[in-house]
Amino acid sequence: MMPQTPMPIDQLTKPLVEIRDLKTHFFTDDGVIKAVEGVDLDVHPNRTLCILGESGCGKSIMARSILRIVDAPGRIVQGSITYNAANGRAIDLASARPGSRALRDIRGQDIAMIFQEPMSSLGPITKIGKQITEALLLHRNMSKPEAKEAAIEMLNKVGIPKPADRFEAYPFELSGGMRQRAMIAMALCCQPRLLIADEPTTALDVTTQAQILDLIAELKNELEMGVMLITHDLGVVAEVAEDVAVMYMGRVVETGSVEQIFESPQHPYTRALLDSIPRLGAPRRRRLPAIRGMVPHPLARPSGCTFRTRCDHVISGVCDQVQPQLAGQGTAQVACHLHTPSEVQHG
Amino acid sequence: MADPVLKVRNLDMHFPIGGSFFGKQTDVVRAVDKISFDVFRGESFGIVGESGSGKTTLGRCIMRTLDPSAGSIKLTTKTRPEAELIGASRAEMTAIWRDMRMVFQDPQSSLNPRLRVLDLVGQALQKSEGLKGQALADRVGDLLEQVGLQRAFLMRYPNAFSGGQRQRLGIARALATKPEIVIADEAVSALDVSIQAQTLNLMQDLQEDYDLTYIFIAHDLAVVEHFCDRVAVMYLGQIVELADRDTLFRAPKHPYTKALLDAVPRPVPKARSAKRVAPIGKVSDRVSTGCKFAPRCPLAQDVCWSSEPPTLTLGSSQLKCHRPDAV
Amino acid sequence: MLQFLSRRLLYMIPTVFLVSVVTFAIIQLPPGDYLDSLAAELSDNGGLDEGTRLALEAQYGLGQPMHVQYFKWMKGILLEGNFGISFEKNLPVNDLIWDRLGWTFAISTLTLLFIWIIALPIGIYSAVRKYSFGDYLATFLGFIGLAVPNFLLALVMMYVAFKYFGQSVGGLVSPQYLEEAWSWDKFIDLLKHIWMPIVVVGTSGAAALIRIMRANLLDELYRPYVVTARAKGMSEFQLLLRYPVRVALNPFVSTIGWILPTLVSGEIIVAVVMNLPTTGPLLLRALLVQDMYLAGSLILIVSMLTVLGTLISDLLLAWIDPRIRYQ
Amino acid sequence: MTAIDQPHDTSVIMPELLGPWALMWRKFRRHRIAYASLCLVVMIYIVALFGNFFAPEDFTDTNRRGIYVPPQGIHLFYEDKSGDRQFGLHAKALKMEVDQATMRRSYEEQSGKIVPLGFFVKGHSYKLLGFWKVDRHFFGPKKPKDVVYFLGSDRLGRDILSRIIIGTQVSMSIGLVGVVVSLLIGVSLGGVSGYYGGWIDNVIQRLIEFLRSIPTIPLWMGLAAAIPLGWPPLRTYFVVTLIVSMIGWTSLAREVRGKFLSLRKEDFITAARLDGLSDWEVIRKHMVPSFSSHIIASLTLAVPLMILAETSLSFLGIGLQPSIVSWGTLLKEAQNIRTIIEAPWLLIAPGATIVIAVLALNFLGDGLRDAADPHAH
Repeated sequence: MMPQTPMPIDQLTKPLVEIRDLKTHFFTDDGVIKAVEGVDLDVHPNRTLCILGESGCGKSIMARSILRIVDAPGRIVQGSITYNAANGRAIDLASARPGSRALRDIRGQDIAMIFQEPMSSLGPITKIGKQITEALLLHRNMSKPEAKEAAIEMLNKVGIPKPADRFEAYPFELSGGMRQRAMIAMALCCQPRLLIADEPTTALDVTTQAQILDLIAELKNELEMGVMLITHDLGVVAEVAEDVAVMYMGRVVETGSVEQIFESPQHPYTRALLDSIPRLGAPRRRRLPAIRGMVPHPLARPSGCTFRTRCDHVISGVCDQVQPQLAGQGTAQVACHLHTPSEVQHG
Repeated sequence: MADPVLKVRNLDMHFPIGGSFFGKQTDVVRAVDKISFDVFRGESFGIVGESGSGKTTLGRCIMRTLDPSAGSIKLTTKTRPEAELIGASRAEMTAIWRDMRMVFQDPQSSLNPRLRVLDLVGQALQKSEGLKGQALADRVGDLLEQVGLQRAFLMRYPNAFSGGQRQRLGIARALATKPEIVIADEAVSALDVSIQAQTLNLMQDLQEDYDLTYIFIAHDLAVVEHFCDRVAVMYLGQIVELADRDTLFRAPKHPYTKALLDAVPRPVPKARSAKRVAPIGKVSDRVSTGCKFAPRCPLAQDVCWSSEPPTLTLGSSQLKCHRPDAV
Repeated sequence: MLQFLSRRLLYMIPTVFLVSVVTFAIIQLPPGDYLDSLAAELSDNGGLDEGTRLALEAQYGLGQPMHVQYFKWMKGILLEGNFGISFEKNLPVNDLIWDRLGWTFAISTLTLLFIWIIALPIGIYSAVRKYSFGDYLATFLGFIGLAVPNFLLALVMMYVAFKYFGQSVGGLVSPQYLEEAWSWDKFIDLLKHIWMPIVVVGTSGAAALIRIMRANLLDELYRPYVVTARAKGMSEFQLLLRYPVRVALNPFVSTIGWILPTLVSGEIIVAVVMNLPTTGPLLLRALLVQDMYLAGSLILIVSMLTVLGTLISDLLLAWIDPRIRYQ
Repeated sequence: MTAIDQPHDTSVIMPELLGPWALMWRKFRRHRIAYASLCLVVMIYIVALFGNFFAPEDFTDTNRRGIYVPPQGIHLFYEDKSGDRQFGLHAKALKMEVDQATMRRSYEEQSGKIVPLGFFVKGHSYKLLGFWKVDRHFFGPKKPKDVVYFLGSDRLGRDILSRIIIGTQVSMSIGLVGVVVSLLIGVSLGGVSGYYGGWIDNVIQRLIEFLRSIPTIPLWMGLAAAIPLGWPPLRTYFVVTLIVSMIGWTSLAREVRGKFLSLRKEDFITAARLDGLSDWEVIRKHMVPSFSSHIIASLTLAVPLMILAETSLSFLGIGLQPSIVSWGTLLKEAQNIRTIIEAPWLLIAPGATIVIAVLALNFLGDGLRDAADPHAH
């Protein structure tokens, strides 16, 4: 058994966001793509939650569903996303009217988001400074000079040299790393309670990536905010995460603390994923133990457990019939028949 | 090992900047700056570096899809005596391209969506061996099976494949002419983690079957460590360190290599040391004299700013640094 | 910005030169010599005396090689502002054209404004409410607008105005004001007339611009930066105007470059139908009777002014879009 | 053999199994207006091809007693002599009356007198496709002597419908021929420009920029006015076509160049070269198929522009001259407001034909472009 880790989450504070049975589907000409298909997840304040998954697993769509910024033809078809506001009120974001005041007040102010492509995610012909002050003017009762001052301070805080000059710069005048810093400044200028970062370092070099990750971690501690970081990079997860959720084909297949996930992964997918990556400095292996096959086409979801087509531990008659549910004690949960007591006996 | 397939000497690739119809060319970018190295038969030679380091340009210069400004590239294959690639005619290059093939980064963009697999993979065979009809279909079918695809896919279009499958097509295509050397430019970086492992395994298996030499260009150090025998680290168009894998990854000698390795996130929780020595500044900081890495180097001294570092040989590694002892 | 401006001005030189050469070629195209036709014409009225003939030869270089004639013509224009004389009316071209050119450009500019005022909101609406009834309606009307030739629309509108509203048609003012000095009443009367050519000339341009605006905006609406702005908490309307519309405006502004020539073209042909006091009827008449210096001068000036318009649109574009300035 | 990871379940429904052309066609078919427009355009060209067969009258026949006849309707039921209602396609016979005071003509329907109409009737003889002498017509009065003006007649008593049908030949073919000329110039210059780049590209780009900055109508007017009036119709036709195609090629060349430039950077082009293909083979096998669909779409969109250009020039009297019948020269008849008020059909009939033809071509081109664009919204 794994060593007993102290219960890490302060049970007294409510989670920032509680996602229950969320389903976001895309209604395309060729059929319904179930990008998110029943996700349960809690995001806690002052903790970093990493969503780990390969491309197409729905991690990005899930995150966008929280802010209700999923583009058509995508739509939340089921489930709730409860945001527990600072004043104690609970708001269901999933059922809020699109474009409603309540939703817009939360966006940018309570929950902010940064994206993968720092170039295309910034307005191309609007000055950096203007894009930052915009959020301040929107959510804080500030005059323009005050907002400018605050924005420059924020630019300084995210490590942009000569912030007053950069305030007047256009995105294309900055390097990739600087752009991502500007994005972070923009997202954090209103001191949100939750920051969602969607692959924030994928487009960057490792050296820049290290700086950006450090920056996010630093600001997280300083502002005591929750961070939801979406990535496919196991290294990034191990470095920054406190909690981890692993997604596969629109579902969370395993959650746990970062130690639980990396030291004693339960789900065959998590285990296989950890096995299949080359590691720096590890003893050399002639071959990498790869996960066989490929992710099924989104229009042809396997019945039962979606991972069964690639799994080495399929229990016939069970895995292809019954969809496993997340279960487990405390924070470590896994959706796999191997770990459901009744099924283990079968196996 | 002492049988070089490829000898690169003093290779330069300069791109003009600021030139226009009326304006005068103001400067050049030295994308590849006096690079020399050997690639030995049967090895996997890795080239790593950040974006803008010139690693892709270097690959394209070797393939001669770009025309290098100066230098020499000599290719020796089993069947052919040493041939100089710089200045070779199109016809000579066409012959050389049969022995030296390329796998591209983006399998989507390197496969023409309007051609069937048969024509895409078989194109080189059509040209080099004049194969047609059933003979061609048989050969391409064999190739598909070798890369783990089905023979039945012959008549499909590339759109009908997933990313991983497309990269297998790209590999099959590269192997069609039974090459001796394959240049793989970020061949697995666009792939998902699980598919990446499959592809790396496949490439290693094929290396044995075909007695291949790989030039493996990548930015992912962990993948390079796993895959390559010798590795060259590039920074702003120069090779700053070249060593065999174990030396390079266990005991990096160049401050840049060290910084790069430090920056890689390890998939082990809390493995990160309290504060790493992260290079400051950005890659495009350029200096006119001295070491190109000086502006970002934590160990830079006056000599680093004033004179270009010499290329040193320490044991089996090659190093371009003034202070190899300081790391 | 200054550098950009000077570069644009430099680019204009070959264009302007080519325009003048083409115009000159047009002048030279009709078979025979002006002098011949002039002599033929004048001989009916008593003949052309040798002195006049020599004077004309000296002025236009008639009978001399082409390039000499061209330089004489250009010299007259550049140094003295002398565009030659109209053979038919026996008046300096200068006396005939400037009023009419003024009207042509007044109408073209007003039409441009009209097009923008119409196309911008409809284009935005069409893109934002894609596939709504309004979008389909706009698209359909746009297609009709593109399919109806200017002159046909002019004829239909004149017919409708005359038949159903009993309005006098043709000209820019009612006949009774033709010879009068400008007064308030005349201005009101002008407004009553001038809308018709503007609408007629502008329809197809507006239709084209609606489609362009719609396509451009659709390209921008789903860009990541729009999502960023949305995630910031901006209202849909606010973010629409501040981000995608601003970006989509770029190609819109650059359309001046090609829409201005079409507007001038349309104005010319509509003017013929509606009998407006602009360059159209004058040019047509000059061409039909082969009064080539008049025709050539008109084409030259109209083309020059459009080239200038294009320049202005480029500058406007650079002013809106910083990316172009910094190229 | 190497180890294989056999992919699973590849029988998944994937529309991409269709080839690119089949995909394009499927997408095009979904665009209903475009598909209908395609049918219409094909029909128009068929009418143009067999012009005389579809024209009820000889388009050159004048008739002094049929000047400015308004369009005559087609009726289905008539009363025969015994007063019974009978079914039969017919038109009412007209009688001209001249008001002696105002010298105005008017036409009255003669009650009881009908002109029976039918399909495949005998009429004036003509050469079908220029070879076979035939005298059958698709539709018209059953008795060859009768004349019916379905769309009215002009100042010489010529049948507008027949003239529009014959005019289709010139107007629609100018579009086609013009497009072919533009295609040749545009693709070769654009291709050279895009493939070789450098100073050649620069020169061609300046040339195109220049041509585009000149207002087209004055330029054409200048060029067209230089056509001697005495030239034979065929030569005039050809020169006008050339002038008209001046517009088409610049945008086409730009498009081809842009495609070449973006394709040249594509990995699959590099890959094809590395496979040992020569430059020419790369162009033929990889580049041309990649942009041919776009080119087809832009060509289709260029045809209506040329039709409009021809119409405008001929209308002004400096393009095709009246002995040639085209939609433009027909509209020339309706140049002044008086004529239009007296005989609005002179404007409406050819005008509507032009609008319908151009509309159909535009919808068709638009549909093709959408179908050709893999990233269409």
